[in-house]
Amino acid sequence: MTDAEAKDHKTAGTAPTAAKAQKAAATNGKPVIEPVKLRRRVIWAMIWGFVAANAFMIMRFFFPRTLFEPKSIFTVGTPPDFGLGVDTRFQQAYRIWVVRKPERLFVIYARCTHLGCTPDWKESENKFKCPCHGSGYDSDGINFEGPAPRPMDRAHVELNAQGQIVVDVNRLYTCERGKPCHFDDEGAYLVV
Amino acid sequence: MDWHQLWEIAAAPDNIPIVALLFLVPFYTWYGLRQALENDRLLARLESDPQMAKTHHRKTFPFKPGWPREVHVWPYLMRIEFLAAIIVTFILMVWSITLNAPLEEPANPNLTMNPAKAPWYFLGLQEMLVYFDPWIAGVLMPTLIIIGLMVIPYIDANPLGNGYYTFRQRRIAILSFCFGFLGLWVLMIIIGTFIRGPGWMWFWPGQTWDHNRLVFEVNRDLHQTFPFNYLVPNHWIPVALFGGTVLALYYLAAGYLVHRLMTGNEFTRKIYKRMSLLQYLTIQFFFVTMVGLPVKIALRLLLRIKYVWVTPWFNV
Amino acid sequence: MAEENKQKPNNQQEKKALTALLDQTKEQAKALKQRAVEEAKTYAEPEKTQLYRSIFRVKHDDQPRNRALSVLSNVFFHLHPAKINRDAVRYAYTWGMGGITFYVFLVLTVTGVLLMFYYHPTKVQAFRDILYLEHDVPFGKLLRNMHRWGAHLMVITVWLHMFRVFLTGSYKTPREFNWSIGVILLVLTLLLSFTGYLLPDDQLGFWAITVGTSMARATPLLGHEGPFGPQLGMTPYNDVRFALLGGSIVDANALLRSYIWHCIALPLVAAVFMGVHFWRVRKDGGISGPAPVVMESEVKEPRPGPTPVIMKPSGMRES
Amino acid sequence: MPEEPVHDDPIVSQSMSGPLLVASLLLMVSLAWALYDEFVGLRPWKSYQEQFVHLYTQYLEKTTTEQAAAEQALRGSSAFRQIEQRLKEAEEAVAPQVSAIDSEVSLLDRRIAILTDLFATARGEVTAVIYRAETTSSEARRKRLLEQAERIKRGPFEARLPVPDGTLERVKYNYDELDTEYNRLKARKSSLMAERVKLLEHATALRKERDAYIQEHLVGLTEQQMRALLRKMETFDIEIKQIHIVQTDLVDRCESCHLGIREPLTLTAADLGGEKAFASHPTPDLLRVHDPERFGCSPCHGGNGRAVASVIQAHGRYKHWLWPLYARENVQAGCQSCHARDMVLEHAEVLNRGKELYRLRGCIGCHRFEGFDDERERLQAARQRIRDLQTQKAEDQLEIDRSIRAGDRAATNEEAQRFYARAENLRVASSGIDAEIEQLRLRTRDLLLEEKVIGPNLKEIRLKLHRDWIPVWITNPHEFRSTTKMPRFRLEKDEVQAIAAFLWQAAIPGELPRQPRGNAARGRELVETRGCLACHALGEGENAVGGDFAANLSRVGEKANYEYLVRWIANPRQRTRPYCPLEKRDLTPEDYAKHALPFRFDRENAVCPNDGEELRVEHMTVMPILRLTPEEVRDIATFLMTQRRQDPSSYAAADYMEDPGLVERGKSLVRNYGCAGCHEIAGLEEEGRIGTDLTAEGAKPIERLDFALLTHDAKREDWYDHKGFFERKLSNPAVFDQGKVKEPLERLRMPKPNITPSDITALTTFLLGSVEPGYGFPADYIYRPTDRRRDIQAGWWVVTKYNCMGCHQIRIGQPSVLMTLPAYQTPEGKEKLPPSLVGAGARLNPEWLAKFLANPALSETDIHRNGVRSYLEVRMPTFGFTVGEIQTLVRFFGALSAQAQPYIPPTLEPLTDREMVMARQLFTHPAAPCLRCHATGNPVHDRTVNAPNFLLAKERLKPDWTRRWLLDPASIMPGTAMPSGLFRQEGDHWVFSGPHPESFRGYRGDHAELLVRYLFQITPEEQRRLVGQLASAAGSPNAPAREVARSVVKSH
Repeated sequence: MTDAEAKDHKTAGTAPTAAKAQKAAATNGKPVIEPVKLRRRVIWAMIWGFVAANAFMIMRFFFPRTLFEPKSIFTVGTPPDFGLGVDTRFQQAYRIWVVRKPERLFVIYARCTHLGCTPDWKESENKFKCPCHGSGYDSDGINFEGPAPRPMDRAHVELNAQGQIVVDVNRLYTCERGKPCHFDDEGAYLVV
Repeated sequence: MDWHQLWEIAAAPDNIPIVALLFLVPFYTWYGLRQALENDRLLARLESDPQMAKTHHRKTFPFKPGWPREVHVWPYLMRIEFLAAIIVTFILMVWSITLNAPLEEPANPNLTMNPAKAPWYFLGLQEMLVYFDPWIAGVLMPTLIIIGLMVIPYIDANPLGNGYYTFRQRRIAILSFCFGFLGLWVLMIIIGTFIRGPGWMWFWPGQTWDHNRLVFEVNRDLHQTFPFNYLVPNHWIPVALFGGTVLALYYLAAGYLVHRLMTGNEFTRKIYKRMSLLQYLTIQFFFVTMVGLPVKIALRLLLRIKYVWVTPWFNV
Repeated sequence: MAEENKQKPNNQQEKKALTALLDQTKEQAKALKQRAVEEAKTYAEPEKTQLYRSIFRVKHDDQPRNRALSVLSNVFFHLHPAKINRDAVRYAYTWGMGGITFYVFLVLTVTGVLLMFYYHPTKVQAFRDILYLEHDVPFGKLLRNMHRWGAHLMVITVWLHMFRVFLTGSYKTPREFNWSIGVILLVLTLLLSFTGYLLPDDQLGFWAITVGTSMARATPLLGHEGPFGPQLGMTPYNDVRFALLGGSIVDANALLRSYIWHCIALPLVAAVFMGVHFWRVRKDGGISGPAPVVMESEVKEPRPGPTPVIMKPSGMRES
Repeated sequence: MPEEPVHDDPIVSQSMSGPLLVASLLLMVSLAWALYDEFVGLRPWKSYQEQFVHLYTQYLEKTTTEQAAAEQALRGSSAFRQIEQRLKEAEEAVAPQVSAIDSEVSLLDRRIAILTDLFATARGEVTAVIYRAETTSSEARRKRLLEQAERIKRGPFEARLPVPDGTLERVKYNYDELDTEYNRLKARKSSLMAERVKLLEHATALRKERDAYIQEHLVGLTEQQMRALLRKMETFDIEIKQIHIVQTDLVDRCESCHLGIREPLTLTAADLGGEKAFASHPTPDLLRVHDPERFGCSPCHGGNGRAVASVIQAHGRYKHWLWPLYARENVQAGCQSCHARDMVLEHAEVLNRGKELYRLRGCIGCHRFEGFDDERERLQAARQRIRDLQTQKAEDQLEIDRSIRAGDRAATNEEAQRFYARAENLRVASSGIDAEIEQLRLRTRDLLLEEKVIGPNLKEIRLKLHRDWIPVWITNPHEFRSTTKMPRFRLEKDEVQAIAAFLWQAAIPGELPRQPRGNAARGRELVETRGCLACHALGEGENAVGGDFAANLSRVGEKANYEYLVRWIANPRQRTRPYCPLEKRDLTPEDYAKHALPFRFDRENAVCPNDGEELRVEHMTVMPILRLTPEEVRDIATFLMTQRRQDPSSYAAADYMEDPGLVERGKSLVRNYGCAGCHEIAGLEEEGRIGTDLTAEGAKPIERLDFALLTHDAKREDWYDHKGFFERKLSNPAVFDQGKVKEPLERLRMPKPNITPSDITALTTFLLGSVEPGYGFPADYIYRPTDRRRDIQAGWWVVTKYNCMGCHQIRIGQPSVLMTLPAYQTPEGKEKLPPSLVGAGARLNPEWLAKFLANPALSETDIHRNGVRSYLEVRMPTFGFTVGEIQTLVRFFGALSAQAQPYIPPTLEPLTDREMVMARQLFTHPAAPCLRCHATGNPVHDRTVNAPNFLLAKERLKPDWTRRWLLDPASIMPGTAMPSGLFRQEGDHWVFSGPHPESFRGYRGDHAELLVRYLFQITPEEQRRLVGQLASAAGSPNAPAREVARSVVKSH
């Protein structure tokens, strides 16, 4: 007897008919069981379906539709707000530095490429210094000392219709040694 | 007739269970009693016909010789439980989809809800607050109810009706339980939900729940009511004594009636004989106390009597 | 090998040996394939596999023995006996209320645990968390509703269960004690529902709890408004209500306390008592009926003299 | 164990798959339902967003093409071409150098990249070794390590660096060389970059100019910007859009559906397929001030910011949400909840109107409202303070004596000294107290004057009114005068009689001296020209002309007494008797006689002879003194007496008003209905307000608003909310007595206010927004202005109190009442209008302004005219402001035009003789003879002028403003008679546009400057002389002058 049939018995007893009764008589009283297979399969399918659906619901339950975390896309004012050099205004709020070079403006994502600490901007030495393992970056965020493997990543920047700078720290531009450098990609900087 | 009001109450999400109760309780009462009466009829037949009594399988359910007296739990019971589970789940889902669990204004201690009602299953007790001091309604009664329920098996000396529905063999037991469960518990809840409006005032169904409604009620203590106000000097000692006596009298009188009930016919006497003294007294106490509630309620609602027994420390 | 043969293409013997070798390997491959196929066939009947047996231990066909075993050997099912009174499966007798209550309790546990993932029992957040559940959390609303309505449903089913048990006199010997446990479970159910009431921290819950707990003020001796309470030095700050609320008013502490009671303390206690309840059901001889009716005439005379309740169950047929 | 089941056993043989199948089918259904609810049913915003993306994209595509076309046109324009051309040239000019730099830089970059690696590694190795050296303990080891470091440093470090020709050169460095080289290259690079920028400076500037050109000349967004928006739509993801303000934990998801609100272009419902929800915010300026990222939406608009399950939920329009979305017509209520202290608020006309009404219609008479007319409260506070100080002073005095005595008795000298010193200090302290008390006294005096009430003083009705008319009026004021502020009380006939009787008999008895009649026709003319109509109106209903700030003057003749009118018009503040707050009664001549004092009381003599308390010596009315001549006064009064429909004698005689028996009842009624809230009534002067305080009415729990028997109707008809309550209460206060059985005195006392539906909306808006701070929004959002803005706030209260806007324009675009009158619509009429005060703060010297406000005649003797614009018929009245009010106003005007406080006038160096001559020529230049239009104080001449006298300039004006005025008056005061374009710019300075007189040859100075300096030191003699010349140089008055000026402008 197959597994399926065994299951069938759990859900429903036998469904006798006159014919069955005779047959039973014929085969020395032993009942021949002919369950309504399709119906039972359907039922089980539905039950397991329901359970599966519930599993899915519970999974989904753990991913709320909104969060109250700081935004990863935000505006930081207009280009004229930034003088030449490194601007640390938004380090606290968004963990970025806005760097204004003579001809372009870009945003460095303040995360050391070594182990992800947040470096500090040392105005006097004109460099970023990582407190964790002493990686040093120049004002462009290019590493020149310490264990950092590559320059600090840069965040995506663009101007919106109101002319404000929109930063997106979800889209980072890297410049790894030996790999093509993305710092000059469209969106990695703004021309000012 | 203010149908809108009625609908408002009935449709309030938190009252749905009570509405359900309105249908479920009567149904199951009927369902159970029907079984009981069938069994009683069977019993009657058996008693009238000793021959049958010997052979009969003594159930109202059909039985043929050769049929197994016991069946496998798997699948015969399992499948029913399974079915039940599915149906309950279905009911619960539909209920939850169609009706939202209530969520009102953020809690605000400075703004009292009117009426402020306890969860529905405690409304019986809240209703009791009208007739009794909080320490009775809120503390003593629940305790007594719990204890009372717990001792039932130990005070019910009737060996019959164990494991089958019957009315004839357990008249007193069933009646008194129904009195307690249906009359004092479920009914009170229904009153608390549908009848008690703003200010915990009594609104007949279909009466508009008016926050500004004014009613005139003067509740006097028993000893102040005519003619006692002449008899009882207005000092706490005589007052307390008077109330105490009245209460004592009630217990005696009611106790006597209960006794008559318990020794009403020869069957009950038989059971009475089986009782130990302790059992007897416990039954008396709980029975009389239980009956005391409607008495007090009646006194309050009909005769506007506030307290029977007034002492400086507590009132009854 | 192949390489060798490349190096010396013109050597005959080598060739032969090689072909032989090739055939041999072919043979082996075929054999392997055969074996694989056969083994694969056996998986058509998973219940024969070692894995399956290790899990289910018994073969499930409807041999009476196995039917019994399938119940006995399953941790979830073995609450039941292997066999029961043929008529006990009739809804007309049990109303199924006990089972349903238990099932609803399980549902409540699951939904409750899930809700705990989003709920903070603090004055600031509680209410917002409910809004969050209702508007942002997928299925949050559904879960919350199921939990709430489930709680109400449970109260109802518990009552009906009690009602049934009384009507069938199932509390009688030998099930007296289990009835008492049942009563305790009833109380626990009410308390569970009651403590949950406050958690959304809205007007409804707040005032329900205020009204509910204010009765505790009047506890004799222990409440500051109860008889002899004041005489015993009870104030709003040291009486039983204070112990319940953790304050003289329903506030942050009350919220936290009812949370703990609702989510941890009471469920644990209830679970323990349920365990006992079910266990006793089995030990007291399964569910009470439907038993054959007994005629008055068949009631045995008790032995003369009073029969103390505590010692011997009063006049029950020893059969 | 019985074996196989028998087959006719129902239990064993029944199949249960049927029920199971049905049950599980149902289960499936419920499951499907649940899923639907989760993903569609409860998430309406999804469909909204899909719809928006679709519609908005369509819209953008349409408009983008249009914009593109417009932009192309611009790019085609010659101006743009020019710039582009210049840009191109500029770039080409420096192209070679730039490319050279670029190539070098790129080379440098590659070199640096390589060296960086090399250097970094080397440096790492060295520093590591040195560190070990530093930290090691054994000297030898240390030495060894240092040597090792040296060895490493010695290198050699090899690198293959690219060179310009593209090949690689092999270079060897030791550590230090490497270091220097590395740094050299970096330095070189940065210098090059700097150079590059320098080279391109000009080009960059041009590029900016070019882009700017498009921005300026293109209406709306550029094509590029539009494309950006379109891109946004392409990458739009459907999700809950929320504003979350962390500090206050505010969450608003409104923009999940209202997606167009903050779009940079203005979207109307029509643009987006008629979907209102998508339209952009009607007043973007407001969003600029209240950035949604900081304020969210719900703090202003109400609603449940977190809810997104359905529109009703989100708008909070359900039973259990306390802060529902404000209705469209009441939307400005949101402003009130933070700006309660602003009497006048930009963008909030409805709210402003509401507040105005609250005061004007006398709501304030019964209902206290924080900040409204709180003079009395402040008065009491001040008095209390005075009392406290006095007691303290007394104690000090005792202490002083005690210490002196102690000092006398002291054993040692030092001790004595100590005691005396102590006494000394106390004396100083108490003298300080005296100073404070003095200040407070002055303040109380001012407050007594500042406190005003809406209604007239009823102590004088016997002098003022026709007796039989009074009951008619009380019964139903609206019937007699449809526009009156007086509300209609629900009074029984007998109540009316009692009240009338009480008032009549409580009033001051007596007669006023007879006055001769005047000329009614002239009176009418005066009323129409002197500016009475800024507050009062003539004519009824449709043909009413004038303002609604004060009473409508038609039918005055039916009630008033001529003599009283004369007195009133001459000086409305004049009381018959002074009121003593301490004795709570009016003083009679006897009181003065007792102390052998003349019965004289005015601002100078405002002290009670009996107890030295500050007296109330003026009527509590805001009506000012118009400084009319006695004749004028009589003319006006006579005219007003003609304003009647029927003869006073036609009123039914009301002799019962003389019946003393009614007085007591009348008094209690008057008290009951709170008449004293708006009127001064004998014996009830100190009555408090009888109504509820409405400061936080909008936040009252709905349960506490008394809907009485209407509660259930309200719930059913869905107006069971604050809005519904206010609106019904205002339109008919009695409504909530409906069906109640009450004694007349128990009925709701609120009278029926005389207001239109739009007024009701305004008041409702005002009340809805009146909530205690922090109700429904974070408390720290409340507007707490600092100095300048606070001055403006404070100023508006005074300005509205005295209805300055009746005559003057103060906010840009706000018409004064006079401006709306027919008489002032013609060009000539416009010239007769009082000056606009927009920018007055920039124009006027504060000290002078203060002086002017105190006495607009600017003279003690010659007072029947305007101090500045004597040529205007409208008269700037004397409001009798208190010092406090004047300060407030001066600061207000200063703040309005962002002037620095306090004002320090710049010093203008005096003119040299040469400059004097030139300036005079300029001043009298035939092309623009200033004195043609400007007054000189010479009556003959002044009859023809329409501009102020220069002699005032020195004191009155601010030089910098004057200069700007000379350069371009039209831009400061559009439509002014002063001609523009008198000067034209030449390089960095301005020169006269007309033909230059001889003397100017070779003068490099600024002509306007010169003229200003002249004007600020012109003397009367000078002016007189010049006028003489002007007169001789015959020429008809101003019209030609203006012609000349115009011609000049044209020639320019």
